[in-house]
Amino acid sequence: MVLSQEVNVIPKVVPPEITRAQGLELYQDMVLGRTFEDMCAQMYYQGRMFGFVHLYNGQEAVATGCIKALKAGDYVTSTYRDHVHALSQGVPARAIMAELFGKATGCSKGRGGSMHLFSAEHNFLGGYAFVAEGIPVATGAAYSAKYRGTDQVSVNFFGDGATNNGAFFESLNMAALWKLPILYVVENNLWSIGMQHARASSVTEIYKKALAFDIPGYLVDGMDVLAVRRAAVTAIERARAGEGPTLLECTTYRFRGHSLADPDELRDPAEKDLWRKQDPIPKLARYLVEHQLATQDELQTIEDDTQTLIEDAVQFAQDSPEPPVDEITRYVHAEDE
Amino acid sequence: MVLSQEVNVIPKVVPPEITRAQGLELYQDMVLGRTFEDMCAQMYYQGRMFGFVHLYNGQEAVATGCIKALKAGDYVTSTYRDHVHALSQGVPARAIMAELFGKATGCSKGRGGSMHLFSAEHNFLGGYAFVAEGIPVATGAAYSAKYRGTDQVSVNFFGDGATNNGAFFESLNMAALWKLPILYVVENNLWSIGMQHARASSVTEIYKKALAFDIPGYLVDGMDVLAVRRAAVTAIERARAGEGPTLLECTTYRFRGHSLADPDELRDPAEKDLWRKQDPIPKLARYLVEHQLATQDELQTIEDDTQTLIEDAVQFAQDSPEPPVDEITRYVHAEDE
Amino acid sequence: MVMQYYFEALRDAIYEEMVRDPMVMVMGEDVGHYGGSYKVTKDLFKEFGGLRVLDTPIAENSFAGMAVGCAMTGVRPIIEGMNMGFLLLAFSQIANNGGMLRYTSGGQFTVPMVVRGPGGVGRQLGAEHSQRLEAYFYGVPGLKIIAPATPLDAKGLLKSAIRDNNTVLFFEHVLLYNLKEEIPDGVDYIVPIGKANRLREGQDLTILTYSRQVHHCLSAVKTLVNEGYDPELIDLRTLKPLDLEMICESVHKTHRVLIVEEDYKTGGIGGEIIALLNEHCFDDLDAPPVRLASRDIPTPYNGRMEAATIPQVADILQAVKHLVD
Amino acid sequence: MVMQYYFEALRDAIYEEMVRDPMVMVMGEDVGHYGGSYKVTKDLFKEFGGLRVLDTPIAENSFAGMAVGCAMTGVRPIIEGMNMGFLLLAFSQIANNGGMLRYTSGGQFTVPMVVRGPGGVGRQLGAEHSQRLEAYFYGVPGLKIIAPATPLDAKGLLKSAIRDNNTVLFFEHVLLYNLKEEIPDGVDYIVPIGKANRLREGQDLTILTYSRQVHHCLSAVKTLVNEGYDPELIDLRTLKPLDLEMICESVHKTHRVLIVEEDYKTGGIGGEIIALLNEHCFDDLDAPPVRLASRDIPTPYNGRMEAATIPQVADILQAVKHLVD
Ligand SMILES: Cc1ncc(C[n+]2csc(CCOP(=O)(O)OP(=O)(O)O)c2C)c(N)n1
Ligand SMILES: Cc1ncc(C[n+]2csc(CCOP(=O)(O)OP(=O)(O)O)c2C)c(N)n1
Ligand SMILES: [Mg+2]
Ligand SMILES: [Mg+2]
Repeated sequence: MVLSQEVNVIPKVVPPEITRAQGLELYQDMVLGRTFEDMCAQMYYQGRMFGFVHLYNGQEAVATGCIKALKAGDYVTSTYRDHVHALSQGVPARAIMAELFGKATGCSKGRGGSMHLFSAEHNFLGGYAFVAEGIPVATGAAYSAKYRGTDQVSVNFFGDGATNNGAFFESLNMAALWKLPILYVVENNLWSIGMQHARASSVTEIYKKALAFDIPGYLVDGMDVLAVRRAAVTAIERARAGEGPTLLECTTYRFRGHSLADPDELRDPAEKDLWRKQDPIPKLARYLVEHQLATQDELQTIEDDTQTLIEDAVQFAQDSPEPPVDEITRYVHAEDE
Repeated sequence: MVLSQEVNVIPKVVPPEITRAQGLELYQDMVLGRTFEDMCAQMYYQGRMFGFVHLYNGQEAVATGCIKALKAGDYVTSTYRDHVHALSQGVPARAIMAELFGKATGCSKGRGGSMHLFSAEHNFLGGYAFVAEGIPVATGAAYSAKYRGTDQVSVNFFGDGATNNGAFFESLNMAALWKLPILYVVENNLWSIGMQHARASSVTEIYKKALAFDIPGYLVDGMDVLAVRRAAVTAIERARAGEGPTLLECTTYRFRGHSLADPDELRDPAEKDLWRKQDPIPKLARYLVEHQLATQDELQTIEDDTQTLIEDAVQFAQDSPEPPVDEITRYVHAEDE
Repeated sequence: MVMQYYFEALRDAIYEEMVRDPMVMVMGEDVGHYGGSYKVTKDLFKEFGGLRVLDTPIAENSFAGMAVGCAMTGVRPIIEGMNMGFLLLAFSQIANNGGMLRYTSGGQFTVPMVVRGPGGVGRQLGAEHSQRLEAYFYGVPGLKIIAPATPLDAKGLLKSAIRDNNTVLFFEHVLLYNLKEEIPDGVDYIVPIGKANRLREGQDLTILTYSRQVHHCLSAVKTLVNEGYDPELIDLRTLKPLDLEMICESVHKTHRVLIVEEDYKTGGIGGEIIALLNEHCFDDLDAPPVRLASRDIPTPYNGRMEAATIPQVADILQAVKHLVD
Repeated sequence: MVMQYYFEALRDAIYEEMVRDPMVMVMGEDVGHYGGSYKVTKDLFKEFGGLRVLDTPIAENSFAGMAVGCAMTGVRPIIEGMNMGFLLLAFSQIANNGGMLRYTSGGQFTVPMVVRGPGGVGRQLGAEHSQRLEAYFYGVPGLKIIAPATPLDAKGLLKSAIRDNNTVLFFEHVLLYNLKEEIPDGVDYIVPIGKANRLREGQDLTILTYSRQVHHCLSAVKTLVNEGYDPELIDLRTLKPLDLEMICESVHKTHRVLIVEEDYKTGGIGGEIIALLNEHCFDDLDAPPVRLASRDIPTPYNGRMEAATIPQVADILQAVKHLVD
């Protein structure tokens, strides 16, 4: 009796699949990504940042869901849209912002820029400016882990457009052949600049291409950080157990143009609206509050703290020195320390 | 009664799927390929032919089965293992042998050699010496047919090894997207030089990879010219009807080493024996005789005539002049006629 | 006459050639609906449809190979490299087939295709987007290579390239697209491949340059002339084949040469030109020819460092004075 | 001392380095079970297993990229291009990442990989299998480029390349694999990168060459000496960085230069060398340096035409006499 009464008072939600600490970490990480990118847009339009800058707004659940499921020592490899992957992997906002300002304190010492972020300390193996270029590199890091007998896992992010490139198929085949510890994470945001996914891929379900290589392929709601996390955890376990690669297709959307230089005229406003409603950040907020893992106030505090952190990053970047022009040839060769 | 009696006298074979003329054509074509290649081996070992020479022995059913199902004007594109595709497409044995001898009368005027046979007259778009290099080119010829509004079909031959190369996947995707009139014919002879197919491809059933692009893929007994022909006819019809590409995986085997320079030490003699028993030429001979489409004598005559033709080709090649060395720069540019 | 941007002049060249010859088509990433990253193919899709203005997947190796197959069979494709650097992925198709197939086929096939797009150092685009491939491809036999500096040349040379029956690499410069110039209206404006352009006659030295550096040289020349120097300035325009005749003629007169190029110094076009000068007019040289070129380093993102990698007007002034004085 | 073929010397170099450093591995097509198309990796698979001697699918672009990822994370891969020409397909990975990644990463990562395999004109292998990529890659910043002519140099330089922390392109020559030479036994035989080798001292002129052409030059020199000439012969061995010191020192003495190279004349290494000579020792030059190089055409299959595309001993003799007399 007492028991059944007790049962009745339990709120009618499924028990949360994450702890409070985990939930706050995920939230904090997504907010970090979003706030950082919004600041980049400001800096770019103010003319304090140059080059091609590709923002990640809208896709945060993918980076956060995957990377926060990793262990220290695991590898992350990205594309030109790399700021947020780097942030999630632990590269400080200061170091990234400073890089975008071209400063000596930047994570690539001002030499790389937005599309070439690197951090050896965080096993962040880089942004790769050519589409699909990072796929074989990440595969190599997985090979290396196996070679060296570590249990490191390699996670590689790339877009739907990259899945029409030969390097994608070549790499999946090799990873499957040698059972490499790697996650291929497709951020299917439906567009490659102005090219719709369906006009570029004869089969739009990317996860199904894993079949051609006998790799598990999953379709994941990339606007739901918990769904991404679940899939990532499974794939990471598989990788760490030596069972080989996994392909995760995360459906997602970029809330901004392809880069800050893109007029973004081709995407239907209705399509944009539809996806904006799926924003992964408020979605997680609702979940956390509903499951009483956090209060709205706590979340607000995270947002405020993050804003402060990003402002600090800008200040840091701003105050940092430029790399001395007379060191321009430094780092061309391995001999130059 | 009479009827049923008559039925009884009909031999217990399925009615032949080809006419006598077709049967003889297929036989003649396979014998042509075989005899030509055997002669190449002789010439090479006698030091009258140089470079890398890749023979086609054992695989004849694929070239013959596909190419003899084409119409005049259709395109054929091959690899470095290209002699027999060229022959089936109608390039005279004389012109090919002369090319292998490096003569001015060769189908590439002595400039191409074994891996670079071409014949504009026969819409033979070339041997391509890099693995998978011809796949996009053949895809382009199919695009061109569509562009020009002709009903030409493009057929492209390549090996199992090529199906691990990015160009294979990239091209299949594009052909599917634009419904190009093309047959991708994989000659799966189980080996890429010394690399076993199963060690190179995580999924060995190549035809299944067509699924990743929503293309029909068929597994075909590549040692049976009629089976190949059947599949080719279906695929060609589809292509000509504007319905798009088809992938044909023809299982086959090369009876010789990868090239005449290959010691061929890795393939198991038992494996070789097994496949030799599947030799497509005697197999078709049996079929023709069994179905009373030809007599043994007639087939013998074909063989003898072919031998004569090939000997004539050697004589022609032998007697032909070398291209004048002072014309060495001719054909570098389109301006040089 | 009509005032046009470099990108508009290019677009008009393509448009006019597409009207003129139904076999001319465009293919590449975002050349259709999007109109090209630098708007060079803007609205051509609307005019000519998707078959003639083909949006391709991101598969440079294979769409370049497709263009080869098209070109062998009667179509005349213009490939756009969204950035020419990406065509490193198509090196094999461009070199083996664009460059060599006519020869290996004994002259039976031609590969009339144009490979065009932006190259050069832009504004902090980073190392991979700031490449200059003209030198990497320079040795490939059979190719022609063009790098126009002005809207007028862009138009006239692109039309020539489209009509040429060889594979032509056509390097635009990412920082020239918004350059304006008067373009003759309603005429079939053609600039022949292989002819350099003498922008200024002079006696003191010969400056050889191409693409964006033409403009750096023009401003340097202005200053120099004000200061009493008399330089001769030649825009090479076509890098391969070089207009050796005009080059030698000029050097015969001036006896001194400065080459200003944005590609890397090491292995660059300048080295080839100096070798040719040594071969063809060594005795005319009163001083060693000088190369002003990019530093041999990947292009750094940082703006000041980036500027320091490529020749600047001040460098040109200094080099000229050093050579002449 | 032990008499060894060039291919055996290469194999020993790899073997010794694999024993010395467990992070050294080999990857490529048929390097394992098959032992390499030219037997350079013969039986290494048996000794070191499939993880360290990795047979890859035919996917040059991606296995090169894999090697980059390995090299960034502690492994030291040696890639074999079954023929170096095939690595045109990996141009982007080799250039962008092998050449530039250390720089773009601000020095955080190194890419210690060796890219080796046969190049050059063989015996009627046709255009695509006769390529010489040293010039195409020459301008790429960050790369080192080696082309050994002898078994001894092959061994000593390959060991250096494997230990080098940069990406090194190592061009073997398809017609040198069966060249024999005595190799010191049981010693760690090393030849430093960047040092040329003066094969003969002389006063009349400096012959600069590399790879297979070294042997053509050696026989020409023999004849020349018999006829009373006194040529200096330098085997460059490392093409990038060049041993400019030895080159200039020699030219300072001889005042005349002949460059003998098998790559195409246009855009070849020779042009770069001449430009450097102009820059560094113009006043030492009594005559224009001469390039003997391959004709600017795809390598024809026909044997006599093929022979006519590359420099032959008679050409060298003629060029030397023309320069000196
Ligand atoms: C090899 C190469 N080709 C083309 C480009 C130009 N480009 C940059 S991003 C992009 C679209 C990529 O789309 P997708 O892979 O879906 O990633 P997304 O940008 O949507 O995240 C293109 C074509 C490039 N950077 N590299
Ligand atoms: C791009 C490229 N890589 C490697 C080679 C060397 N090679 C020539 S044939 C071959 C094996 C190809 O095997 P497969 O595709 O199965 O065709 P097969 O020879 O069995 O007919 C290799 C690796 C090449 N020619 N081109
Ligand atoms: Mg996308
Ligand atoms: Mg095979």
